[in-house]
Amino acid sequence: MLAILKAVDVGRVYESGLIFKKRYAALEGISLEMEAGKTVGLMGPSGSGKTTLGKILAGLERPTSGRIFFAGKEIGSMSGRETAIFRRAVQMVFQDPEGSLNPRKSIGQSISEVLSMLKIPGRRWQEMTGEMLEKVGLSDELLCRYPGQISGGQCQRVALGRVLLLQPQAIILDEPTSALDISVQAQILNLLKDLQRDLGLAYLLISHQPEVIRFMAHDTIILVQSRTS
Amino acid sequence: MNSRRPDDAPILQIEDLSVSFSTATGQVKAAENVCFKLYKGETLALVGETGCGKSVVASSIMQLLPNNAHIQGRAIYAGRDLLSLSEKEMSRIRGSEIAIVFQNPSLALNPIMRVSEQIAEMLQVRKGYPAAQSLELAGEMLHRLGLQGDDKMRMYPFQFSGGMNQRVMIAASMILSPRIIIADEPSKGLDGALAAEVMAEMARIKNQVGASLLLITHDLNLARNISDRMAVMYCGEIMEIGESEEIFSLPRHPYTAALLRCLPERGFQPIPGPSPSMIKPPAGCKFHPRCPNISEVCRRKPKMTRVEGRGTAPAGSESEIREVKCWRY
Amino acid sequence: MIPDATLCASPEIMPEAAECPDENKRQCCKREYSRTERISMSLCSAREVLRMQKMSLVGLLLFLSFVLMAVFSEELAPFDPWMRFEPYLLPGSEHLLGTNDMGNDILSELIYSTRISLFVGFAAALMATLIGTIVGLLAGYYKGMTDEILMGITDIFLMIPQIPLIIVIASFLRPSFWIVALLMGALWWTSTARVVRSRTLQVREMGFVQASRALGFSDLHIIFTDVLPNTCHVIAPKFLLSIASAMIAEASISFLGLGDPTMKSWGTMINFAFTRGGFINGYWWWYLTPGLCITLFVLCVVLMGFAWEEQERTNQRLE
Amino acid sequence: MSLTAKRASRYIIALVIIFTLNFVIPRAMPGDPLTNLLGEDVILTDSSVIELRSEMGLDRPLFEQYLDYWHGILHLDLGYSFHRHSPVAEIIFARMKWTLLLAVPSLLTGGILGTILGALAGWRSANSCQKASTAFFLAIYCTPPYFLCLLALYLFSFKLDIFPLKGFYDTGSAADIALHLFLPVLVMTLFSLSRNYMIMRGSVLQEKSSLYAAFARAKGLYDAEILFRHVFKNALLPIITLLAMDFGFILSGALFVEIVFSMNGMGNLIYDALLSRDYPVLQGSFLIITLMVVSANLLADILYSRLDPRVRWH
Repeated sequence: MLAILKAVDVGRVYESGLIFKKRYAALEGISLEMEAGKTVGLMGPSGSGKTTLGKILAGLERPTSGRIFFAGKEIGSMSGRETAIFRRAVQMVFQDPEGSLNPRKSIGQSISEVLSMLKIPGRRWQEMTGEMLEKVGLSDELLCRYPGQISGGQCQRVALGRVLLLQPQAIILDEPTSALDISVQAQILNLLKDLQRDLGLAYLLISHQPEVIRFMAHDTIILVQSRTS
Repeated sequence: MNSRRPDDAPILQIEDLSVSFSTATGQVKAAENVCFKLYKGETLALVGETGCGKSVVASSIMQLLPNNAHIQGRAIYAGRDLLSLSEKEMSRIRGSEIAIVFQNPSLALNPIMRVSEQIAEMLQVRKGYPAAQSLELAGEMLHRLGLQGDDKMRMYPFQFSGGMNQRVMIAASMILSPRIIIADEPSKGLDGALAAEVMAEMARIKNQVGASLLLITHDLNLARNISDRMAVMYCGEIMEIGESEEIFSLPRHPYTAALLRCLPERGFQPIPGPSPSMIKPPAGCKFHPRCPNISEVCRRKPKMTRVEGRGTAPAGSESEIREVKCWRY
Repeated sequence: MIPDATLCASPEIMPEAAECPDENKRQCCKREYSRTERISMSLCSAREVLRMQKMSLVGLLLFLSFVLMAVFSEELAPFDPWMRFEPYLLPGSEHLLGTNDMGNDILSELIYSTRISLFVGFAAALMATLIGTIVGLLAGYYKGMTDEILMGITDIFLMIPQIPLIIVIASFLRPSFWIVALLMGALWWTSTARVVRSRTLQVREMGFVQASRALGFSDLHIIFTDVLPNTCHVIAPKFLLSIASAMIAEASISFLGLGDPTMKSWGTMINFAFTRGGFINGYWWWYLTPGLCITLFVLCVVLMGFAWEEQERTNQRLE
Repeated sequence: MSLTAKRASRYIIALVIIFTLNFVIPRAMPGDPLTNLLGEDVILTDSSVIELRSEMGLDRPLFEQYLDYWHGILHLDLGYSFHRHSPVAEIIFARMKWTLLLAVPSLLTGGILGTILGALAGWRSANSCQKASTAFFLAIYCTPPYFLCLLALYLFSFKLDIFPLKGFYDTGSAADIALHLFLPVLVMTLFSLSRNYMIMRGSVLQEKSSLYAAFARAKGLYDAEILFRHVFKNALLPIITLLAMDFGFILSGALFVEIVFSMNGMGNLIYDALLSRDYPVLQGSFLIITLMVVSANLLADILYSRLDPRVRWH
């Protein structure tokens, strides 16, 4: 089966300083494959470049070495249209659930801005919003609230729902539950599993908790501390 | 670990503590009728999820709450009610009798003061020790917590990692040998392994000086590992209190049971329903809207009830007591 | 209610928030109830909030009355400010605040002067805030080279002694309030830029900006709908404080006689009183009243600005 | 590039730009550059105009003029005032001591008292005594400095007749000078105090809610100890640069105070130059004030990096 997203020997080096450059390798030689309906678990101590790898796979950062393939095509050699499709198909969900929604926008606004970005006609908004809320297990009375008025778990559900509107094939989950209480963590993890089963999503789950990885992942990658050079 | 003898009187006794805050959105009931006793040398863990009011209990004991808090009840320490002391009297108790370790150590330390000075400060200010001697004692304390070397003494908090700062915080809290240490989410923000290490060191020093530890945490496994007894809070109330091992092996309250089922090793089974509002909490038992075995009686407020424990402590001692706030008992 | 409107840093200042007719949007501290611990450790007491509201209410009422005075000068002033009566009249029933050396009615002069003084203050502050916001947003959002260059320029502008420079430039040009306002606007934006930049630096690292970027929104969309609304609450008090310092500066420059002599502002009134012997002869009604007007107006603007900043501080503690 | 080099380059660039601005202004403004450079009321014959034009280099290319200008600046030559018939630099240096006599003591007392009182006001913001003092300093903060002088003169000289109304000249005895200096220094002190007060109060209010202050309380420190051992320095650090930036504003305030009290300092020099459109003096004064403000900023920068370990270790 063809991997949705494939990384081959990916590395990322950061440089600091204007004249005397210090080089810092955040990642070195990582290869992985993400397949539909499968979860790859990514573990490692803090500072080992887990988030950097996630961002590279989501197309938010460029690797300094190695190659990324989306649906068999290298992302560097893609046309503008293909890149847009790739950026839409691979999404990322971040750690801080309360921070992942603009506190000045109501939940409804946060959702409708995505719909308008997708150029979906206004008459279909209500229907699509309703569908999406149902998928992530929220009621529509939330739409008028602001992120500060809902709980961390609900925030994370909304963040997930916004991502789902783009109908992604792969989602990078960067510590999606580590800021949540264990009862909420259990809810979100089960939700993620259900979504994967229903929609055939590929996940890259970044977490520092071995139990979470064990519960979710089909495959596990463990990063070790990178070196400075 | 359990050095407590049955005839010991509690060192700290919290009676009917209720805390509420007036906010723009209404009266927030952060803690309601909280009662517990802390014995000499023991570790009591106050566990619960975010917003259950466990930190509020800790802060109100220390009188560290902002002035929009309304506090009722009593906190008896050495025959005096801490909640009625003046700021000046309380200052003499803080640090030297009861110390608190905050979460977020990198923000809780003064960013522009050397760590050694921050530890030694209280020795100089309160005990009148000369600077050199107090710095030496501070160095010793740091050494005991695993931070050796003169260079470490001269560092500033921004040069330390979170774990190192947590050790500095613990050293600063323990330098006056307090009789009670309150640790407010000491493991938050630290990696799992590091948190365990820091907590083990803390427990060791606590035993050396013979202090009692009130551990506030959301981390059930941490609580299980280092505490003797455990109190489970939900929505401002203590739902169940008893020996830690016993609570883990045989949870009596439906909430405790549900919470334990959420644990990774028990398969991440979520509790149905959303967390309750703190402004308009459910009437009666606060857990009843989410409770699997609800009955009509749950709409009324249950009382703390003693149930049979089967702990390791000798029969008839306080520690054997298991209390549950549920109509089923 | 009025105090809400001045204090709520949240939805009122962003136009698109008016969508939901829900009562939620009117809540000042629109935070989650269950996170009590954080609320408890941080929220200032309800009493304090009330006091702040009272303070800013007083400021707002004063402010509005000055604005009304500026708008309805013709209707409110008892006389034409250029009309000549008997000079040096003490305040009395005919001329409530007396007359000056030309026999102009001081009260009428005062009311008409409100216009120019407020105009200069507002125009300068508006321009300064606009420039400062744009510079701050760009520097903070794009970071790197853009930031270095923009902040370098800001630092240089910060070091120019503004009032002396305005004096020098204005001395070469024909006196005009337009030029004074323009110059002040061009020089006063630096502190706004700094504040907006540092807030933008914070906001851009927040999860929702990252999430927006990941979702594929354009930079422009992110800057205007994500970053700007979340910096508005630091811009607004800064705007009010810029009005205050622009007013003081205008009054100072006019005092030197660099204002337009054919138009009246509070500063020029004091200048005339000072240079035409009103001060030396002890005609206190001539120069004290415009001075008090300046102080009062600046005070009410500053009060509102501080109340707003205080509110912001409370919100920040919650974040 | 090291941080120090970056800072230094910033100051140098700032100075170069401001000095260049000073070169451009008279040449870019409407009117004859010669008039703009000499001053308006200078009456010249046609022959002397041509002579002066070539002497000032106005007939040469701009770039050469610019080099000349820098050559002059580096030799402390700020031009010649035809009004006063003496070099601008000399006039300014003669006047500057009076400005400094007024500004330095009031800036120092205002700075020290302002930060301490402001810190107290921020720390005990609920205390009614502090509220009253905040209201008082807020009112001063909102008043243009020259109006403050007028008020003070009205009160102390007209109504109470304690202090002399008119300025003093450099012939008086020390006691006489002190008597004349008292009121202006008082006003200046209040002015700079109120600004430092408000800035410091805000900073302490911000720091008050910080976690380290809470931890200091939890360690058992008394209220005042927390303020002066922990919060004060932390609150002062970020505003050192702010205070330096405010220095320009306060210095401008001093100019106005001098005008009202008819003191023989830079303020009145600028005022007179303004009335007679004596541009060389105006520009020279602007340059000197700029130099003072920039050096205040530099000083603040150095002080800041000394006091803040986070910068020191960078």
